[in-house]
Amino acid sequence: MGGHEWRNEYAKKAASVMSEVSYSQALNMALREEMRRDPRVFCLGEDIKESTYGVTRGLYEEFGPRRVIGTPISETAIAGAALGAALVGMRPVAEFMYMTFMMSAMDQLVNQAAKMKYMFGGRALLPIVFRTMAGAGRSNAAQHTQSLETWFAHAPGLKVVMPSTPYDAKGLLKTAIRDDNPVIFIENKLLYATAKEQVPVAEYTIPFGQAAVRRTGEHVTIVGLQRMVEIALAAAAELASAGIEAEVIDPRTLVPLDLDTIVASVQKTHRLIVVHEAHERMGAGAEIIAQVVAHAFDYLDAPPQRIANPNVPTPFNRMLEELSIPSVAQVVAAVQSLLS
Amino acid sequence: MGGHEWRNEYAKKAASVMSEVSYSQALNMALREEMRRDPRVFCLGEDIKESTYGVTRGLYEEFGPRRVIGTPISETAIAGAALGAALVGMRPVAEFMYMTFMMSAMDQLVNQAAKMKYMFGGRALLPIVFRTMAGAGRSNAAQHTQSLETWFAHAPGLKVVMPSTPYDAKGLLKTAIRDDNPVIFIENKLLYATAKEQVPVAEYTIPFGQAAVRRTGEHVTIVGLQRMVEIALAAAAELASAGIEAEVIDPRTLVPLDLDTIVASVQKTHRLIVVHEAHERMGAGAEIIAQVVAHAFDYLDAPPQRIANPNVPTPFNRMLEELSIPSVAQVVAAVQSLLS
Amino acid sequence: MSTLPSAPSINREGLNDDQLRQFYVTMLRIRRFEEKVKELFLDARLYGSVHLYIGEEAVAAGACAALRDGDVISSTHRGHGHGIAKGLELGPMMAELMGKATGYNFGKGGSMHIASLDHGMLGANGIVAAGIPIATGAALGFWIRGSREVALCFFGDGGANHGAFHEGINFAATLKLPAIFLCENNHYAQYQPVTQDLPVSNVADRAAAYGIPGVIVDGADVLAVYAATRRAAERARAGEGPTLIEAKTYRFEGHFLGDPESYRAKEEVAAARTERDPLTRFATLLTQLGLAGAEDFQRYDDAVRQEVAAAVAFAESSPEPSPDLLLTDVYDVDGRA
Amino acid sequence: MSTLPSAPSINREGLNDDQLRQFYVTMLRIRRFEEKVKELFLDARLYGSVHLYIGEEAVAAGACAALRDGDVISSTHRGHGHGIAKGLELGPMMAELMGKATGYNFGKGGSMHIASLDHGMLGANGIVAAGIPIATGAALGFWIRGSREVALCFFGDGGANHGAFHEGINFAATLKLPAIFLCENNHYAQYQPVTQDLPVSNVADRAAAYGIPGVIVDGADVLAVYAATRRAAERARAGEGPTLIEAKTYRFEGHFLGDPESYRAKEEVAAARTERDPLTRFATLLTQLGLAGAEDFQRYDDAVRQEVAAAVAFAESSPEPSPDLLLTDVYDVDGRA
Ligand SMILES: Cc1ncc(C[n+]2csc(CCOP(=O)(O)OP(=O)(O)O)c2C)c(N)n1
Ligand SMILES: Cc1ncc(C[n+]2csc(CCOP(=O)(O)OP(=O)(O)O)c2C)c(N)n1
Ligand SMILES: [Mg+2]
Ligand SMILES: [Mg+2]
Repeated sequence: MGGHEWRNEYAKKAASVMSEVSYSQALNMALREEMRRDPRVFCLGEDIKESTYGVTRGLYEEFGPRRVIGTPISETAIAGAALGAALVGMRPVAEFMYMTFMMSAMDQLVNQAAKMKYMFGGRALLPIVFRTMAGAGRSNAAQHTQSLETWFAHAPGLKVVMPSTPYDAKGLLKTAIRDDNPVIFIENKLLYATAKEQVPVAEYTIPFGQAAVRRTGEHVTIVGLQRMVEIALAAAAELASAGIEAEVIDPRTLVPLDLDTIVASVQKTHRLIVVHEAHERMGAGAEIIAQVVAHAFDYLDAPPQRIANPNVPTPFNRMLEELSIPSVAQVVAAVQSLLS
Repeated sequence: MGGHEWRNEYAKKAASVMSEVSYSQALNMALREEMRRDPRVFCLGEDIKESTYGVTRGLYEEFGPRRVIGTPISETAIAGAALGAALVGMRPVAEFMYMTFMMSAMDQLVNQAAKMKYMFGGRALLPIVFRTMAGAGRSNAAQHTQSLETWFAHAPGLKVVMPSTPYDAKGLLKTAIRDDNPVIFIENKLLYATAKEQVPVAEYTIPFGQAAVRRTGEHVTIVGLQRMVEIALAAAAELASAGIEAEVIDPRTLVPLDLDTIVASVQKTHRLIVVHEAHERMGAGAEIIAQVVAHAFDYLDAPPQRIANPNVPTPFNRMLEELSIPSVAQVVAAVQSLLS
Repeated sequence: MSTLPSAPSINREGLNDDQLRQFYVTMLRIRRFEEKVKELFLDARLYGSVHLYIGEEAVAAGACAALRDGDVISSTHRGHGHGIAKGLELGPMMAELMGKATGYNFGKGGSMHIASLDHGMLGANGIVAAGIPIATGAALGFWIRGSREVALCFFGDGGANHGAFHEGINFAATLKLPAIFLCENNHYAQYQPVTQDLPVSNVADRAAAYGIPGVIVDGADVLAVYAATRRAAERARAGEGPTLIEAKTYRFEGHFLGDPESYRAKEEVAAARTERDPLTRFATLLTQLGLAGAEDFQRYDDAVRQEVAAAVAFAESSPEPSPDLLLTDVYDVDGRA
Repeated sequence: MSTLPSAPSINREGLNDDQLRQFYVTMLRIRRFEEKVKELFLDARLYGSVHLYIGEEAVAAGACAALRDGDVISSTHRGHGHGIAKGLELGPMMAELMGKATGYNFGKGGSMHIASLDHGMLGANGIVAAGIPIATGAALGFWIRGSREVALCFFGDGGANHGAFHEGINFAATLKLPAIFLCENNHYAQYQPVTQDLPVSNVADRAAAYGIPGVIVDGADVLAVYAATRRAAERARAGEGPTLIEAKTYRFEGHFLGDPESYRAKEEVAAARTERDPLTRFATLLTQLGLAGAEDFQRYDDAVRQEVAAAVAFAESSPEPSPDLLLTDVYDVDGRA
């Protein structure tokens, strides 16, 4: 069956069919659908044939060695090759196993990919997805644990996507692949296996720059990034039993950022807490607070707070590591202090 | 004359003697003094023998090829070699000509140097200075113009120093060389030649984490980073003629940050503006605002503001470039709007 | 340095008379363009970081002539010659150097970032060696599609010491991608003589580390560069993988406009100008072959000078980019930062 | 694969009987340690990303024996064997693997970051090839001081494709630094066979790109590794610069604990275990030389097993690091983040 017929059939069958999938399976669905849909889409990376976390599993078998390319341990070459391929009309999806490995490729990612369109006066399309995995919690220690969304959000020309659920993972990855800009697509170590939900088997995409309100409430706004949405929701559940209603917002994309949704929420709740796994200093929490303060200053009843990694590399010891990750208890305590 | 005698003599003669020097000459003095003082101090980099901007000029002639080492165009090797040398007891000063070139060395700078002490449980001294040059304004275009202090301030384990005057350049560089931690020492393209002042010929150092209040005032606090201190002072002068007294604070070091001085100022002025050349999004302005809001919320009469690069790569065209750099007019207008 | 081939024994590489003459004109176009750029810079009619290609013209001219439409190049900070040889027009190039709205990059790139994807010019590059993985990527794109284009990357001797060189070439070699890595060894990386940074005699010696051919050519001999590139391109199109070509060349001017050149002897430069000028050399050859005489050369020069003058006039009379452009082109579609 | 030398013709490299026996004991110490680590991991008494060195013991044991006190090594994610061979104690190593406060890194590093500067062990490393420029830097430090120490870097075949390999070795070669680059070619980089990523037959072939000697040794032959490293160290101490040694070896276990090993045939692993076990091989040699018999081997094994058991007991009875440690050691002196 050729790609086209297959697609029609698939679409017919799939309409309204849901399937319970994990976060990594959802990503796999997105890649498969997009690779079937557009022959210009291809994957490259160090681990993509075997795929330790399952995201690219089975793609090599379906699409073969020219669409699923295992590379040497050469992050600069991976990023540069993705960029060069995009310049001749391809739509690469490059994988960096751990986000820290992107440090080996920053020149190609930022001096080249992020700036190129601008430097060329707009005369280039750069439809590249740089997939990677961040987050803490798996005892990988400091060189395999770091959430670097700040670096990329600080590089104009890149979009930064951080899905927190299987549904979003699929829909946002499809949008990323169809976007004509370089996208840093950040997945999460723990969510791969732990996050599971019903996801449409059929085609859907999720636009960038639209936050999801995961829970509504009127007393405090909690913005959580990626896995911290879970933490925020757990804290909200706990707070609810004490009569405190927290609104939990998942920005889904950091660049572009849906500030309107956050500001509207703060205008209602008058209080803001941002929770993320990245280091606090220069983290996205600072940016979100600075923007909310600029746009909703008069609505704030208390100083916005941040809960984040306390500016330390991630320790190996699992108890210490756990202490370095924002906890439900921290969020609950912060809300209580904000309201007191 | 051996190093020791020389030093005594030098100290005697130099006491209280001042000399009018440029920013790059002041840096040169610091390097020379520290290299004479401590045989473990050495310099390496791509341009350090000839030294386009004069910072390392004459050092090769004085200290020879084992203390002033010209390297291949290999930023990863430069950073890694500095780190390795520090591990065996040396005190390297590594140069990256333009700050953007550090993107080629991020793994050694952040995965290795920044995290190493922590990963080793504290059992390592890493007395390394990574010198580089940032700032805009010289028509170098996007790949040679970017202020990346955010990235490094977001990497626990690194200190981040940004001198704005010749006096500070000398005193802070000496402190950086004597510090037992990796220090990102950011110099400024334009200040090299334009900033000149009387600097003591004798020994002095400037502690990290002590902001300088460059001008006192009671109506608004302007925090400026590096060359933006000049812009802030020019704006303050202009505002003074309209009866507005701005307090201008130069943090001098971003990590550690002298928050107390900033907070005390805001508690007096009730208004804050942060000015920097880096991109606004995720810039140091956000961090400073988030911290000030956390510590002086009740003192603020208006939302703190940022003036920064408007999230664009730096354009080549000099008029466009100029538009991308915070201007005196922008600062003046921001102050006026804050006070209105 | 190779001695001049005597006229009768020359291998024309299948090129006809006009094609041979065209080499000369391309080199001359680069030379006069660069001379004018220097003049304008010294007159403060042009600004920025400018690295001249004078002395190295045969490399770009020979290499690009061996490429076809659809083939692409990636380039360096010293990229004017590459652009001209790949067919970019002098007017928009000069306008870009002046930061004008009519430049290839609307004035937002300048000398180190000139690009024209329509011409297969994937960009000059301010970062040493960064064009190498990019060329590998273009070649990867061709290989995935199974099309027959080739990607050629110019880079300097200094670039051969950067990690991007190693990773980019190695990756291309593992997949036998249709790429050509052309090192312009002009004997200096900024102020450092190549002997100081390169612990082997030739950059081409490094080809063996990737299992690909390493070819050394006289970079002052446009035909030699053409021949080596053509063979590399054939190899690439045949699916046999990349080639590393090292063209031994010399830059007659400083590293950038403003370089005091304290690191090399004036005599060394003077000798190169006399003995290794690719234009003089090729003019002699054309004369020996009877393909051009004094009048022809005069005619070429007049035409090229006019072309350059027209480019300057175009650029100088062009408008500055509108201030709005500061915020555009960061992203596609929404277009704003 | 080299065949076993027959007893009479063996070159003892000037080593006495005890030194030869010591090779065996070191390898055995690594083997038993790693076996125990695997067991503990499968029992969930130890956690983290763990990469075992089983099968490769001769490389670390041979190489480190050729070093002196004061010499340093940098290592990889697969670093337990390097640490043991460099003289680190099993107790604090095991404690570090368990994240305990008595570990070399106070439990803050874990398997991939074990370091002990007192022993000249500059750290295992979670980043492929990152130890290479670090070793270059240590060698640079020695060279600046004019002292006679040597820095040796272990790295894998996969690491030879990273930019840090190129830059680190090239820089060391330009200054003739006292460095030894020792590639442990175990034929796989994670799941990729070396043949897929390396377009040449040997990593050592790359030495020519830096004008330094490239030496291939049988990584299952501890004496061969020792001999090659000793010669490289002599060269380095004599100011003649770095050497690239490639030890052909094989890992008997998966890439990490948990690897399903779908990328290689069980038979291949079984064959290696039979034919290329460095311990069996060296035991045979010691027996042939009359330096050890069955009882001795039993005695060694008992002693080493006891040592490992003591290390486990030490580690398991050690306290977890205090929560305060989360915020210390980010910076020196002020000590807090
Ligand atoms: C990664 C990086 N490091 C340093 C520089 C600064 N720089 C610009 S050109 C140059 C020398 C390049 O030498 P080579 O590659 O031989 O090219 P050439 O200038 O001789 O044409 C250097 C060091 C840079 N642009 N990029
Ligand atoms: C820069 C970087 N890229 C990728 C990885 C992930 N990774 C860890 S080990 C490994 C394979 C290493 O292979 P090799 O160098 O041959 O060492 P071996 O595991 O065989 O000992 C990879 C890809 C990493 N740690 N660092
Ligand atoms: Mg050169
Ligand atoms: Mg391996």
